Amino acid sequence: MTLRRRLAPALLAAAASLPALASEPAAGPGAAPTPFTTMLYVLMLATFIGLSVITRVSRLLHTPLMSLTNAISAIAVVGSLVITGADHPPLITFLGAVALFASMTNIVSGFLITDRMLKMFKAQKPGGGKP
Amino acid sequence: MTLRRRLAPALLAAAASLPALASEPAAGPGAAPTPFTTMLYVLMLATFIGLSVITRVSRLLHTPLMSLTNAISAIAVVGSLVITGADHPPLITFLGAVALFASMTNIVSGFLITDRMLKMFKAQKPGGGKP
Amino acid sequence: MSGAIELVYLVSTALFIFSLQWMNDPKTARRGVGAGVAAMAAAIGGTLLNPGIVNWHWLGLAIALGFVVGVPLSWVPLTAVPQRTALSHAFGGLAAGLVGVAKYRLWLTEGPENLTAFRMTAIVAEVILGFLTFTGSLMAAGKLQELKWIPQRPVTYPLQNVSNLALLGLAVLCGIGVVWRPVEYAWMFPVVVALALLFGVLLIIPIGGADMPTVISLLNSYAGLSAVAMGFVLDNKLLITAGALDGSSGLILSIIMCRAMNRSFTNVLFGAFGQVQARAAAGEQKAVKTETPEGAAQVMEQASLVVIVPGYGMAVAQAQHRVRELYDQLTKRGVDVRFAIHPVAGRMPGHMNVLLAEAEIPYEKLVEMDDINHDLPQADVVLVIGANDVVNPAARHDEGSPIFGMPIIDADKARLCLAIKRSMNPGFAGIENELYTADRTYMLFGDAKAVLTDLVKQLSGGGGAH
Amino acid sequence: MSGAIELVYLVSTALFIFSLQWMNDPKTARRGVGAGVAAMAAAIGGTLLNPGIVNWHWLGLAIALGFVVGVPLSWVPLTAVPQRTALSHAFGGLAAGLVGVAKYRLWLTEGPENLTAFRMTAIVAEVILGFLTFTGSLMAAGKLQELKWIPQRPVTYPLQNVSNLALLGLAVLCGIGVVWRPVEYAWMFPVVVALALLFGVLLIIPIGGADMPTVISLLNSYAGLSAVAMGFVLDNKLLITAGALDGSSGLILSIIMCRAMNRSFTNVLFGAFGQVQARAAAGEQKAVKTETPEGAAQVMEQASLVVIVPGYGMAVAQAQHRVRELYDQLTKRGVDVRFAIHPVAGRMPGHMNVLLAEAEIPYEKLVEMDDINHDLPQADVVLVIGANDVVNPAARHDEGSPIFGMPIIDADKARLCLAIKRSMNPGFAGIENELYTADRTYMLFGDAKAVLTDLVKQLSGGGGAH
Ligand SMILES: NC(=O)c1ccc[n+]([C@@H]2O[C@H](COP(=O)([O-])OP(=O)(O)OC[C@H]3O[C@@H](n4cnc5c(N)ncnc54)[C@H](OP(=O)(O)O)[C@@H]3O)[C@@H](O)[C@H]2O)c1
Ligand SMILES: NC(=O)c1ccc[n+]([C@@H]2O[C@H](COP(=O)([O-])OP(=O)(O)OC[C@H]3O[C@@H](n4cnc5c(N)ncnc54)[C@H](OP(=O)(O)O)[C@@H]3O)[C@@H](O)[C@H]2O)c1
Repeated sequence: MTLRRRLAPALLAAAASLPALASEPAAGPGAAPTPFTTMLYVLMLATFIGLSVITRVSRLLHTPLMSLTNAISAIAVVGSLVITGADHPPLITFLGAVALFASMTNIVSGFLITDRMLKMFKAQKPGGGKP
Repeated sequence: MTLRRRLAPALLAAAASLPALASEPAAGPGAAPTPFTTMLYVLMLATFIGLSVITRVSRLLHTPLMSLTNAISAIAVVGSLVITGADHPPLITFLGAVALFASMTNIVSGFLITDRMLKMFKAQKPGGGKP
Repeated sequence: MSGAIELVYLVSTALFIFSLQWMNDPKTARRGVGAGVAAMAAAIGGTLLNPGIVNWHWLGLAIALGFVVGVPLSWVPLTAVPQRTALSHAFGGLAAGLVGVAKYRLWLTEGPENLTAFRMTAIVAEVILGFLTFTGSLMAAGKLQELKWIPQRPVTYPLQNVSNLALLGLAVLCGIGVVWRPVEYAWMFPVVVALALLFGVLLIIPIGGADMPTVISLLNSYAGLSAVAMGFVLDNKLLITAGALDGSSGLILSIIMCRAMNRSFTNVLFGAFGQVQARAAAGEQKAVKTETPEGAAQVMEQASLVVIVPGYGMAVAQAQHRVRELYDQLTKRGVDVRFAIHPVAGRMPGHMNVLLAEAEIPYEKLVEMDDINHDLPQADVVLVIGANDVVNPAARHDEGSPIFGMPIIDADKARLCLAIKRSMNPGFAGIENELYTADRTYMLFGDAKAVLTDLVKQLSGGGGAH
Repeated sequence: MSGAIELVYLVSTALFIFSLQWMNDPKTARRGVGAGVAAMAAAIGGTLLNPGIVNWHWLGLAIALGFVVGVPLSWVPLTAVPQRTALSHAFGGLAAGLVGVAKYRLWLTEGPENLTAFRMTAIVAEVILGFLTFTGSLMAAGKLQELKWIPQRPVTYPLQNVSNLALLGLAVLCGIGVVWRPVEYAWMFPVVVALALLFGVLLIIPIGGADMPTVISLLNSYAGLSAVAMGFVLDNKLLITAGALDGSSGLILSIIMCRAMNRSFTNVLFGAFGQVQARAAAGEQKAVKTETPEGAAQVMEQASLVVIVPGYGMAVAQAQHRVRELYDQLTKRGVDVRFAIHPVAGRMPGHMNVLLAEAEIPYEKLVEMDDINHDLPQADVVLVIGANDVVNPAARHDEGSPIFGMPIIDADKARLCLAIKRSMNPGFAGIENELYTADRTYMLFGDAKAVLTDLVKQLSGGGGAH
């Protein structure tokens, strides 16, 4: 039983703007993929935001910033979930699972260590306790 | 002879992502209008940019800023052009033309006066000439 | 083809963003305008690539007229900038509104199937915002221009705010009606338009003339929002983005103004400010000391640091060039002259900066409030030129005062204070200013321009310059 | 349904942006992490709303494993943070690459009509970026961990850069092949993958161990870009946005580092830095004056302003807690102690800040280079702890020096300079440092931790504290 059959009903409903599955074969042309230019548009706006936000990050926090963005870059998890989760041939699912594992590792360790570092930054308080 | 007939061939080519005409009747569902959420997405990103950019405008230049954004808000010209330019019943065309006139006025006067004001801002130079 | 247009719009968007980014520094600001022009040109050019564009004669006509009216509009004197801005917000609102109406009529007649709930919502939003901006801005422009037949002071009547809001509510209700049944309830559409137009007028009536700048900025962001709505209607990302940029600009400027006046939006919009105080202003006058131009000139000559506090009065009197001459005379004598710029001095944000820049005073000399307040105690002389509320110490200590809590320039902390104004009349806030009756304050009564001319004559005579 | 997912993604995006915005101040930074976590949770949750998700057991397994490995990875000592970051870039790259491969295989077998040129281009970009980030980051992690079997010093051979670029070119060519004929030339796809993996390794080999941080940041932005590419493939705006945020962060950090080292990207990537200089380091040694802990302790006791310049050495010696004790001893005696933080002191941007924060030194005391350089001439004592290049005056005057033009901390301008290091060996740049042979400089040889322990003992003994 192919993916097409199983997903068909769901996809009819999900058509048009379900990003993750929109590109699944079953969706085909019906799902009206976002035009290239629109994605480019989003990319441009996002880059403007990124540059302006990052340049204003406090120099004190550049190391935590590295690990934070590190966790954020694990957004690839979205892709891994779709691949692993959908009903695909074992090989594909396996590849997806490895990717998912890798992304989750980054998310977990990235956020945890960032928070651990940030906990250390303390403002001056009268007689701040010694370690 | 309806708009539909005349524009049909052009629209077939223009389909999918021609924003201005995408919403013209002739385009109908064929033109796959951008999903609501996508526009919302663009709006959100743009707002982030707007807020961060504006807050960093020099206080010296708040008056020119007002007239500049004033010119920028005349972006409505895009809409007016589409309405006026396309082959529509006279009333519509007239409404469009008025809108176009109004927008053009803003664009022209807005940019001109902004530049006029900015020309005045001079840094200190040894013995800067009197008016 | 269509892809090409999209790319042109992409470039245009980027240019708009850069245009605003470059406004963060006077050095790059003019490049910013260039980018803005380029962006707008790209937007127009891209749109004209549409195969659907055929009515070239109409386009040409409207555009030509736009230039004919626009160019002269850009020659207005700087003191009239607020009115001009208001006026063009009116144009902007009109344009947005008309496009909304046109789209609706078009779809109604040629393809009702296009009137989806989403699009109708966007159209209604566009129309309401557009038309209320239109009439509202016209009123604002009128009040700023101080037209006879538009009352300056806030006009209030019982249940005013309630009835206004009721009106808006009605407009929204009808809007919902049209959204729900675009074809059957088509008759409601004109009603919405009419109510929006009316609401715009009523919204402004209760607001005092000097609150207009804040209102203008708000209307500016409305204009932006209506552009966004248009973007949703026409499925156009460029409109959405530019509109958002515009909207945030208006919003932030009005927030800055409210902060600097220590007032809330609601207070500005519904507070009928400057009305009660009008009576308060008619209070008895305390004893005031005056000073002659000669005396004033001498004091300033001997000073080592003179801080000049310009205000709305300087704008009214168009005295900025005289100020420049005074500045030259004093600096020639080695006096350190700085200008204390209050964010809401005058009637627009940054009003004083533009005027003084027009008089070619280097912008390094224009010091922001917080910075100058540090230096003021060391200042030998502070010269207040047609400023009032922004130097009113009551804002610091008098809980009762309507401007209490508004950050001010501490002119009263200087060793000596000279104040140029025509009378003891109050300023925008309509309240007494104890600074003018303080021991260390001496008044120079008269029109700012006249008084400054005397001062300069004294100095140039005394200093033997010219 | 689908709309719901889109809205969840919208919220997630906003949260990611706020998360980075709140990093602009230590006070709000932790809220930033919270927002980041929420954003990621939303992204995952939203995706799981997909009707297409069925393999729950696989998902559960992979996610569980992720936690099992991720949690311990977050316990690494702060000195190992660079390695950890590199390692997880490797994971990120791997994930992106694998998803790309999976999508391609999937479409190839189940629906070749989906392999549009646009999507194929995105896939190829994703795969190349992903896999080169993978191996590249692994190499970087290895060098930073100073693994035996990975050479620290840059390894170079003739035509290295040429051949590397040729390799990349070949990969791109094959990529174009697959894009052009996705089905017929399917065999080229594995070739692309292989070449990308190989290129990642070769790219890092010629780069010195201490240049890794810059490289890591670059790889960080590659990871971001591959996420963007994935977004294009999966038609997912959230991926595009988050990827772009990530990409710009990596880019900006590496630019900051290059500026602070006064070097260009090309120089970092292809300059084989730290190799030539290695020889230069073997120069003859000038006469150096040493100081005893006792002496040093006394001098600092009597000082009124002591500036501490920490460097990589403090990190290696894990001496930050001793530094804290020294700080306490001195402040107890009313000495004003400040820390001079060079942007590239240590081996990561902000490295020193984290270490000193770990030792609970209030961050107001951590002064940026430009600000502290004003105060240094007034400093009675500057104590250099395991820093070298960042205090090397050659950067100011010696055109010949490889670090000429790099902004430095003017330790040589203080009245007296005490320097803690184990030997006269050079630092990362591998060059002599005239500061240590200057008249006003006295060396305290030994491991930073040991020396500081002595100093603290002296002070606490002398001061009678503890
Ligand atoms: N800047 C903004 O964006 C903005 C926006 C909204 C509201 N406002 C309000 O506007 C006010 C601005 O404060 P301000 O101190 O600049 O102005 P002000 O408080 O309105 O005082 C202006 C003073 O100038 C004097 N004056 C008027 N014409 C003159 C002339 N020809 N020659 C000499 N003096 C003249 C007036 O006194 P005489 O009549 O005795 O001469 C008046 O007291 C603040 O209350 C602010 O909240 C500003
Ligand atoms: N921060 C970044 O992001 C980054 C990135 C790339 C490159 N870099 C480079 O890294 C360098 C950082 O400069 P830096 O001055 O911080 O470090 P450095 O120039 O590498 O010097 C570190 C010094 O610490 C001493 N040291 C090492 N271990 C020690 C220990 N256990 N106890 C005491 N002293 C010890 C070493 O001398 P002994 O061996 O004699 O003890 C060495 O001279 C700069 O050249 C910078 O360009 C930094």
